[in-house]
Amino acid sequence: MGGIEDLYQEMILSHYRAPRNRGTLTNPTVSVTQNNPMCGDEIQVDVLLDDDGRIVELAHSGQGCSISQSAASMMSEKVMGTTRDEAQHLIEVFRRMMHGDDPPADVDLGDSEALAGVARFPARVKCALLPWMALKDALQSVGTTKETPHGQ
Amino acid sequence: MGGIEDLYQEMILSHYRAPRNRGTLTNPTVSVTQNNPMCGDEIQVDVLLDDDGRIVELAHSGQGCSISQSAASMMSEKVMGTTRDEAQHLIEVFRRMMHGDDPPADVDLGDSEALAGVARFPARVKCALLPWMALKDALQSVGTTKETPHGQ
Amino acid sequence: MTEARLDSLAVRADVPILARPSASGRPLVYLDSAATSQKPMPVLDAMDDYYRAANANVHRGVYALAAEATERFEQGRADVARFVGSRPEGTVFAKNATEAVNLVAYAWGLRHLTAGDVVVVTEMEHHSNIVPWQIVAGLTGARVEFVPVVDDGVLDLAVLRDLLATEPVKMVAVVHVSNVLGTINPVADITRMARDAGARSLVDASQSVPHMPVSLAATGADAMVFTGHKMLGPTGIGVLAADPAWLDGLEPFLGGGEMISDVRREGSTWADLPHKFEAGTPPIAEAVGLGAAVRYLEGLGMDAVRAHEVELTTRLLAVLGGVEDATVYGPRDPARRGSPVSFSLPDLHPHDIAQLVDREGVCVRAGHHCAKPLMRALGVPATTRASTYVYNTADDVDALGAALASARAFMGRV
Amino acid sequence: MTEARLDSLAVRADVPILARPSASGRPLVYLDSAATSQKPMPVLDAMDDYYRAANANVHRGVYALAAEATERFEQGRADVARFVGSRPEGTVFAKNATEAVNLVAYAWGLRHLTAGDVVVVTEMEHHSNIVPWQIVAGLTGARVEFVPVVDDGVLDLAVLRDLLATEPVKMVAVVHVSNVLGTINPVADITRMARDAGARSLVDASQSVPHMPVSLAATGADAMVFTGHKMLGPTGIGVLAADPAWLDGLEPFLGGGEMISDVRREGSTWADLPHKFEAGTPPIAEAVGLGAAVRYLEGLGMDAVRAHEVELTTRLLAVLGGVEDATVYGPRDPARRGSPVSFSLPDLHPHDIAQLVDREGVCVRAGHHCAKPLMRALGVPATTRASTYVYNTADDVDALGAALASARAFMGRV
Ligand SMILES: Cc1ncc(COP(=O)(O)O)c(C=O)c1O
Ligand SMILES: Cc1ncc(COP(=O)(O)O)c(C=O)c1O
Repeated sequence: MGGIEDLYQEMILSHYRAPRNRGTLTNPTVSVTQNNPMCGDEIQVDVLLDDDGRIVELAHSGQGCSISQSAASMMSEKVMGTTRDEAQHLIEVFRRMMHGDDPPADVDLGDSEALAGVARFPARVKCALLPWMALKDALQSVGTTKETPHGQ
Repeated sequence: MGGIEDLYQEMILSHYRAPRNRGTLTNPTVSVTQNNPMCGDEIQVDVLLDDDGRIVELAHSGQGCSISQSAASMMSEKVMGTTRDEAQHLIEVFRRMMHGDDPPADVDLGDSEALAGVARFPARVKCALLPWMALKDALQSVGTTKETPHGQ
Repeated sequence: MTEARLDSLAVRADVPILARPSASGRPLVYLDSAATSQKPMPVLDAMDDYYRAANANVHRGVYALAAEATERFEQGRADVARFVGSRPEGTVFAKNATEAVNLVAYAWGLRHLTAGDVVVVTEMEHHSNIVPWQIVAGLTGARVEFVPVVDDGVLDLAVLRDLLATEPVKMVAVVHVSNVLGTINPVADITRMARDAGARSLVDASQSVPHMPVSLAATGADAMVFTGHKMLGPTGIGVLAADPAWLDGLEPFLGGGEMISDVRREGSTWADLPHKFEAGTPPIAEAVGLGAAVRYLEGLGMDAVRAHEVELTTRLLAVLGGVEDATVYGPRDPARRGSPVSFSLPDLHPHDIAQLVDREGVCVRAGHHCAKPLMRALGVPATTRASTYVYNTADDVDALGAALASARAFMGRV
Repeated sequence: MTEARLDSLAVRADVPILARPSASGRPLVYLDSAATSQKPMPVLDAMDDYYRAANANVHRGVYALAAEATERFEQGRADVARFVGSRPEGTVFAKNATEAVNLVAYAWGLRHLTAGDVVVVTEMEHHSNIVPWQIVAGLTGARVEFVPVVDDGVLDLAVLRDLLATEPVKMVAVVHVSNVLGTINPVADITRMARDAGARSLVDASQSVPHMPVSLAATGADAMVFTGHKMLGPTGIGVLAADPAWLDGLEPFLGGGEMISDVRREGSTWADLPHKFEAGTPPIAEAVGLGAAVRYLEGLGMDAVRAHEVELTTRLLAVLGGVEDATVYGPRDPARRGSPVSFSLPDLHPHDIAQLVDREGVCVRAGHHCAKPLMRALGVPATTRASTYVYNTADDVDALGAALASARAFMGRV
């Protein structure tokens, strides 16, 4: 087990106290609500994609603990401006990090890397994943209706 | 636990080797089959009652172990000639003996008292009770259609 | 024996896990007995001795070892039956309380509920006393109605009265002590109302049987369920205690070995109670362990167990009352509540509270406590819950207070 | 590691009960492992250590102790899944094999069988793989048909073929190794025939998984069940190993805590596999114990376990072959059979045999072995059954031979 400081790093607490991109969008391309069956927490992630399938706006709302709230805040900063493919790749890297794998050298998860220590607290992994899984759902649901332009 | 000799007394083995009243009746007042769900043994008890509700003939058939077979043989001798009430009393005394109670001083179970040791072998109690429970069923089934004459 | 007080330090000495440090190195302050209890040595020893000296399959073996195994197993049943005043043949072993509710829902409900019938549960039920009814309602066309929670966490019995008067209610299933609010429900009144309206009743006594004197007769219920692991016993065993006359008329639930009288290709007939409802090899060592748990509780005296709980709950409510801005759910009066005490802090999420107090060795539960309809009624996604038992002391309760203060300090507030 | 032989004396040293004298004072000769197995120290220690060091309720606790409990519990699942080549999410803990069959019968059968549909079982099934199907057939209007046993105790597959060709068969449920005859059935062929006819299949591996290498894939079944207590593990736990894709599409069986995603008054949604089928507090310590049992068996090597069994069974058949007038049921060839060996003597009833050999410390089972349809097919009310396991030696088998001789002498025949 890691010490508590691995979990509650200053970076995490600062996002928790002052979350970025918190709220809802008026005209999201897609809006997804995800719940954590273990604790009952719910998060809503609204995403606005441009015609190229690039995330131009993202907002998160709902209730949650410091881990899920800060994860949402950090995620929102990191994925803003990425394409669907890029975002999906980041989601996968983050998911792996939650199972204990270091991110590959060429991928930068930004502030989210502060959450690496969560992997040692299995009960909290679902908290950290909550916003990312909501984003994954959101991107998948648009993906089924519209192909992302690739390499153009 | 009692020693095996408490269980397999010579009296029991002699009834097992040469069972009394084994067979079936051609015109029984009632015939009942009882099975032991634990082992699959089945016994059939045929009873012929006279107009006074007295057991004038009783025969037992079926397959079973030394305990159930000898119990049937001993029972058949003992209850022959008794009234329904007397037989029902004997059934109850025998049942109690199988739960470890000594028969009251004024009741004589005859050879069946050799089965007292079975009480210390819980798995075999059902074997010893099998013919007695069949008789109980038999007497109850006639009792529902015909009152036993009492004290006359 | 009069006014026997519970000596919780003596109990602690019997519970090996409490002598171990927590993960953080601090002494373990276990305040999550509503989720599961810790186990005293006599319980562990009884199970171990069963496996080392008497293990065999029960009920069908002729040899002495099998007779010994059967005797120990059935002694466990006799102990449990004595403890809650049920008859041994009306005391059925299931794998947990949840299966016991499902047993009633399937064995009775599937064949006795028809389209339009109503099963009444309450808003404060554990999922185990909601979902089985929803499933069986789905299969039969019956409906599940909820009695709401009002005021400081009590049931609105006027709604129950209305439902019974106006709807074809066939079953009222109600928790004795809420695992979230701690509320002790007036189950005798409720089961009487049900009976008067021609409905059956089931009492979920999972949080009461471990903590206070409870008898099947006093609840007035047709069926009562509880679970071994919350009452000093092992996992893997729960109990349905019910009126044998009622059970006797029901078709079985699970089919298999032990529960039959005869099996033929064309169909089967059933064993006598309680075996009719115990298909397959039962939880043998677990019944032996649960019997030892019950005898241990009887040794403490259930009045003393309850008095100790009221004492600790009084202190717990006082400690939480001293935490700035804390919301405590459920009745204020310790005499009207069982062991679970749920609370919220406006600035700290339950997950964070549980995580941060764990630093100090304090174990409390955070989440919906398998009571999501209640969470919605309370308007929160989750709460933090502390619950005490026979091995807890006033120091444990105080440790929670101190840990909450330092959790706040850690998260940036003084 | 090649050609590792099983050292049964080393195993005996791990099993404390075998060091105790029997009730008669003689050494215990335990030949009833088909009913339940004895337990080695590593299994008892794993459970004891769980209760003394890591006990908490699983899956929902934030504190470190709960994380440790969850990890040990899920390690048990991972161990079991590895042992039979199932996926962890397709490895569901039930209370015994019987519940696992009922799970499939209720969760699948109740919603997928309709009037006139046929479930095929065999005449050599344990009641646990008959009665659940009869119950669900009774609720749905389906029929249960039996494949007969012929020759020296093998299935008449021509009848199965006929049934599959002419009847609307939706399920074929078959035992892998008969608990009476010992017969090893060609389950891969049978499940293929079922699949080709569009039917589902369930293999009851209660007597095979403990004794020989078995994988879910090799059986070809949609579902396979087995039980902890017959494989060195504790009572109170059984396993359903199944194709997750199939399970995923089924409605749940038992409702309650742990198995939900969300519970609303209007209805509920289900958790992911395997939790969807594990309602309520699972058998936590039991899963820890079963994991240890599986690791113990892996340490012995399942090929070695099987080779040892073939060796002892060969000897057992020889010993019984030497008993005058003895009838031995099931295949003659030890390579075609598992551990259970049933026999009859014309002059001694099985109850008397079991009772009399118990005098010499020998434990064998007498009765219908929860297989009454098979008893009827064999034309006997009961048989005597001896079954060996990893802790048995050739001496144990010989002791049975000697005890049978003295039983006969006692009952008055030389
Ligand atoms: C072949 C077979 N199937 C099923 C079972 C049932 O196992 P359990 O009683 O543990 O459910 C047994 C053992 O009794 C068995 O031998
Ligand atoms: C009130 C109540 N009912 C039912 C249960 C279910 O008990 P189990 O999980 O042992 O089936 C619990 C505990 O989780 C409970 O608190």
